[in-house]
Amino acid sequence: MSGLQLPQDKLVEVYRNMRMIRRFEERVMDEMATGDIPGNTHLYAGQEASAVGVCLHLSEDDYISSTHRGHGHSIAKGVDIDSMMAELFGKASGTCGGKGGSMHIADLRKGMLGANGIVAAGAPITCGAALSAKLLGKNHVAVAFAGDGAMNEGVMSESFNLAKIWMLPIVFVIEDNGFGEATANEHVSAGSFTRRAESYDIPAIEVDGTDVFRVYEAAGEAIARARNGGGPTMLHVHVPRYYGHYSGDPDNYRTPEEKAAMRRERDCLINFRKRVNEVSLLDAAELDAVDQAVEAEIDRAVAAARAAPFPPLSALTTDVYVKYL
Amino acid sequence: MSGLQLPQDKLVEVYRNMRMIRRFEERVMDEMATGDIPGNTHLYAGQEASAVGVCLHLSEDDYISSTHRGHGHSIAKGVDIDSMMAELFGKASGTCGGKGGSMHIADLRKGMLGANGIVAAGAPITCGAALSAKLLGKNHVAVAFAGDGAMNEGVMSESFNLAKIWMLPIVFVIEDNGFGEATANEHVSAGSFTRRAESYDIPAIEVDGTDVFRVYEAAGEAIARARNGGGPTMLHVHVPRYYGHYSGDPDNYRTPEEKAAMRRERDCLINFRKRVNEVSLLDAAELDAVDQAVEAEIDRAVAAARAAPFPPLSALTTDVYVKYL
Amino acid sequence: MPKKSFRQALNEALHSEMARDPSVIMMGEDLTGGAGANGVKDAWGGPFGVTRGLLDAFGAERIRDTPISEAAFIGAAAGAALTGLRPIAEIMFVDFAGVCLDQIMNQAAKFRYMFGGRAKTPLVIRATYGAGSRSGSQHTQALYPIFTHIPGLKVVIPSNPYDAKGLLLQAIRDDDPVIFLEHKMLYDTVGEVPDASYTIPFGEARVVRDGKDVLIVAIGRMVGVAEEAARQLAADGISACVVDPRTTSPLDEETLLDVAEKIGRIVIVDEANPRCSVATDISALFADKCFDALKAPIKLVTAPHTPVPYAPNLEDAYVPTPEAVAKAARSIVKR
Amino acid sequence: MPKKSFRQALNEALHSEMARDPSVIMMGEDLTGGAGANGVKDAWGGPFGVTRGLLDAFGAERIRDTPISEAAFIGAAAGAALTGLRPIAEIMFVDFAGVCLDQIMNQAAKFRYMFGGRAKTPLVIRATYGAGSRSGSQHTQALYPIFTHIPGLKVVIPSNPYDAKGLLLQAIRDDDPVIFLEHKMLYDTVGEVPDASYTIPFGEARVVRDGKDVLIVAIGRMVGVAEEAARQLAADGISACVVDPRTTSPLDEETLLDVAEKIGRIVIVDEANPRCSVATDISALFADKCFDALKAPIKLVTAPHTPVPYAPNLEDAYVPTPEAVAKAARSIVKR
Ligand SMILES: Cc1ncc(C[n+]2csc(CCOP(=O)(O)OP(=O)(O)O)c2C)c(N)n1
Ligand SMILES: Cc1ncc(C[n+]2csc(CCOP(=O)(O)OP(=O)(O)O)c2C)c(N)n1
Ligand SMILES: [Mg+2]
Ligand SMILES: [Mg+2]
Repeated sequence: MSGLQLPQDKLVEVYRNMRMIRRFEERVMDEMATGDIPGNTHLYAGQEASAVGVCLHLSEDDYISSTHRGHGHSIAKGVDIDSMMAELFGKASGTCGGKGGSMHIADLRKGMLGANGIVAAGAPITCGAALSAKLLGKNHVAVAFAGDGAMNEGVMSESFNLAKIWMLPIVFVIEDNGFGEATANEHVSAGSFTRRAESYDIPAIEVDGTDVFRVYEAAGEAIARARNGGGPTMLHVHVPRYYGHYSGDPDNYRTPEEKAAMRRERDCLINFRKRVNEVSLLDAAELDAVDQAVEAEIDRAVAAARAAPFPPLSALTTDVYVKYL
Repeated sequence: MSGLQLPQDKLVEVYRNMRMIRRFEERVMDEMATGDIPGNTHLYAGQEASAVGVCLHLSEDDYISSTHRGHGHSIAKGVDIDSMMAELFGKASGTCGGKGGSMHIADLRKGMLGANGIVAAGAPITCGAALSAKLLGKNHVAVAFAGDGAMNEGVMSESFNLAKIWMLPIVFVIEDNGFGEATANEHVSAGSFTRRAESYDIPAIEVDGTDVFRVYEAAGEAIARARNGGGPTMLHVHVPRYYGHYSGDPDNYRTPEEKAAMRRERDCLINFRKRVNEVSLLDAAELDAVDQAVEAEIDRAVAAARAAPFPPLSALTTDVYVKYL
Repeated sequence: MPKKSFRQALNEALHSEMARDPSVIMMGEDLTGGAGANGVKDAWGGPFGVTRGLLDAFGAERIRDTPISEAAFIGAAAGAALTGLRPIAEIMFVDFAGVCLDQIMNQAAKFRYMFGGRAKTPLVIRATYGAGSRSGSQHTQALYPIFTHIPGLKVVIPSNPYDAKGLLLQAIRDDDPVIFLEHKMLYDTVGEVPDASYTIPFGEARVVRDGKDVLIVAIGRMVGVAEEAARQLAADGISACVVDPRTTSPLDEETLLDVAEKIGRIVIVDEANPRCSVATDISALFADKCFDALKAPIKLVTAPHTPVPYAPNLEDAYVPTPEAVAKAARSIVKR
Repeated sequence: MPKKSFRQALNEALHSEMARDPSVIMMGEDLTGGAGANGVKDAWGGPFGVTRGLLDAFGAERIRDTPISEAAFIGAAAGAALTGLRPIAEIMFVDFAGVCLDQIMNQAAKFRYMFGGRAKTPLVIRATYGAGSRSGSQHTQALYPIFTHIPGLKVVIPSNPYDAKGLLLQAIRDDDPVIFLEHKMLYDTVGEVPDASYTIPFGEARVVRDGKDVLIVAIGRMVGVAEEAARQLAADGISACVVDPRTTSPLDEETLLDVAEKIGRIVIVDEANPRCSVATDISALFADKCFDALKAPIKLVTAPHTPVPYAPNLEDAYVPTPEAVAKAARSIVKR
């Protein structure tokens, strides 16, 4: 079904989630500047339509896995932003009690199997979740998000093959932002990603990731196939990466002009507003109200995260095992 | 050029090498029964036309890498059978001084980079040899032999990608004998091997590996491309595996009928004799003479291997490093 | 009590646990042998015959023959463990961990910690290890020091059929990732093994043999070597105590220290390479925690710092022998 | 002598050696930064700025930005080393060795032995290691015990800019595979580094500081921690000797034993996890080879048996501190 035929409340949810991810990331970038968020983070800004368009089809019992650039997927899958923000600050109230950090946010109650610091490592793990869904006879599906750079890790190809021969209920969503860190995808990737998947007889769909409705439609087809026992699908989603590879990246290997053009012409939020406005589904006022609500939620999350305590030192040695000795 | 247009001496060499491999393997199987060859070996019998048809295009300065099933590739690349046989017996006169064994026969002077006990591990190593050839400005090429099962190891896909983006002078020869150990290839491999290579924009050719002339022609095209800077090619060569996966394999997962049919209908030596006879290039007498010569060489190799001493115990701790302390 | 082989003991554990718990599944290469072929099914019963009969009993959905893609299926096993199954994955030879270590070390082992304790990963990875089979350098390593080093993993190394069954049952029921290592040269060894199911808790060493003059700590296949050394020592009046830790992570420090305190003379036998090994790990434990009780240098009898050679005479020289252990023991008892 | 950062010292070594020897090439991810993009070239000069300027000086044929395919390019580097080149491959974070360990452990490390001495593999693998950067469990490990365990590898862990340059030059000229580990938190440390090229032989420990009451053996970043501990101990009249092995394989047993013999009281400081670690390895060396000279338990100050946590307070508690080292030293000096 076309995304534009979504009920009003769903449309609002789509917009809200995209805005929430955008503002979450922009705010994280600001907070990084204060030095109060430890380390570095990989920001999802610009890629929102991919996570949101895909996850709109999923319930809490469906699974996703993410990457080092995981905030957007987590939010789209329903992970609570208060605990996410607290995790970034390394606080006890964080999604992982402050022990994981940006690259390891996971929330199994929401079917979020974890961001991952190892490129492509989520793919086989997600095959395993899909296997659980299949064998435990639930009608659930699993979605593995990965980047263009991840397509060159061997385990990605292995996962394609395994998913196909086991006819797993899985969708591989390859978010192609044109870069692996500072290296352009064309410089390191031969051939075509869709043909790579197709060579395993996995149907592949190329999608404009700046249009959430296109993503929603392609993902709908893929996820329906998975739910109906049709096995894996691969989506090759083209998205812009607004910031550098990570929060500290000068991003000087891209020209100011191309970065400006990217934000001008490939913004999923602007596109969304244009589309819903054209067909007058939602008016600007409604959407502005959403923006304000999002702002308030994020302010609250940051304030709470800042106020929260760090984990107790005893946490250093807990959670290594369920039971050791 | 068509293999049938090869000069007489080359034709004889082709036949001799195939027969040498066949008889080497048959003899190894017999010697295993005596218990004097330690461990187990993976025999190449049935697949001879692939190694011989490919290596006929190579000089000693070109590189090949092999697999656990490496005797045939070694012989085709010119590794001396006396030292190979001695290696199998674990003797000091072996190709590796008795320290490597069947799965690690290597002879760098002949451009043989080694059999390999790890499935698919030879592929990236061979990319490296091809890189050496390219950067050291020689006009040499590298050939990576691997099996159908190896196509499901991620490093194979990684190597395809690397070889293509670096335009390496390399040929991947996938010898598809229908099995990975006791498991049928169809059971574990999705899609198509040629399409897998093509998805990296690597030209792929499917070849009947029971016809050495077909292999020779396809390999010629691939190796010429590599020598002329055209980058990698993949050959998907269909071959029969005469014995079980390894010398101790009961091979009862294949029916006696299919094994009999395989030997009857897919024998590269019978095929060769038929072809050269049809076009009366070589007569039976000449070929019989070759058979006898081969027999004598192998007898000598076995006798010498049996007579040779084991390595001195001091060899246990040498050759770990060029220099350690 | 009925006598059974190490292989049979493992096979029994797999059968009984899969019957007891439907969430237990297995995956690995040639787990049955003949998948997709026209001949005999379950033709191999696994590369070493350990999984024989499971296909018949539990079907191909639960006994899964995999492609040669260790990273993918070990990762899949880890993901399945995170989401409600209890997978047993088989790495045919532990040497192949080189192609899938990330999924073991950075994923399965760390999920629970990285996720703040909000996940469990009941995963068993079975693998064969060890020298003696004339297979060359890439099919003969021990590698358990690597797994023992990694927090989040448990490492189990049975030395006899009885322990093999009890430890494997514990491994399958355990809620943490377990590396379960089976020495190829032990599969045919026979011992008393009850038909009924029983578990052996991790972190409980076994005192194999009592003695007062020297303590010999031995791991896996080396336990038998240590016992033989003890017999040789007994012949010249030296009474050796032999202890088998059974699991290197967790390690039963308490039992080891108890015995060491009493005896004060220690030899540690380990088939692994010597550097950063379990042998050095246990030696360091003693040198710190029972230093005052030590009466002599702590001797390590291990493989040399070399790959495993192919030639039979060299491979035999690579593996610690009872003679070498007895010699080391004498050197510290008579001083 | 000119003062330079650890990063700069490494960069100098790479520049001079690539200029000296045309067979030296480099490969890794984002070795330059900006490959194939429209903006600034060599934008990063490597993920940590260590390889800056090499692209300009030596061109893209010798400075090769790779796909995210560690197994392929580490294997390619090994194959290139077998066939006439002297590759320096970079694994951005040593944690990623999990995806390419086979090419390191089963291939590069074993070629020479498996091939009966008829091959050499002059390969350098550079990788960053260590905690302190607030990067979570998968970007902070030490892992050098794993490499030290593997025969055929040399393992180099410089603790200061001077050693970094001399050891890297030695590594590049060495004919065996070398794992060269760079602690992220050391890149900005500054020290005296000659402009000229010089090599530091492997297996030669450095006595960082003389002392008579206690020997502190420390590795990599922990050398600075040991020095600070020594200063604290000096304040209460305890004279600590600090030794830096510099390479863990080969290990300079001779120097370590010499000093240990004289002092008899030992603390070993190691950032790696404690089990089967370099700390236990060195402890076991002392407990065997200089037992009679030991006057006290051998103390190990290491990270706990846990992954590296993200929260700053936890990560700081994870890494051994000067206070912990001094405490361990006092516990064995005053007894
Ligand atoms: C196995 C592994 N290799 C390298 C890295 C370092 N690294 C982190 S993110 C990244 C780039 C990933 O590119 P892509 O998959 O396109 O994801 P993106 O960052 O563009 O979202 C790299 C190389 C890693 N984390 N894991
Ligand atoms: C990484 C790895 N996994 C598994 C094995 C065990 N193994 C040895 S040969 C083999 C089958 C290989 O099949 P294929 O590539 O088709 O080669 P073939 O034996 O048919 O020549 C397997 C699984 C191995 N040696 N290495
Ligand atoms: Mg990308
Ligand atoms: Mg095959």
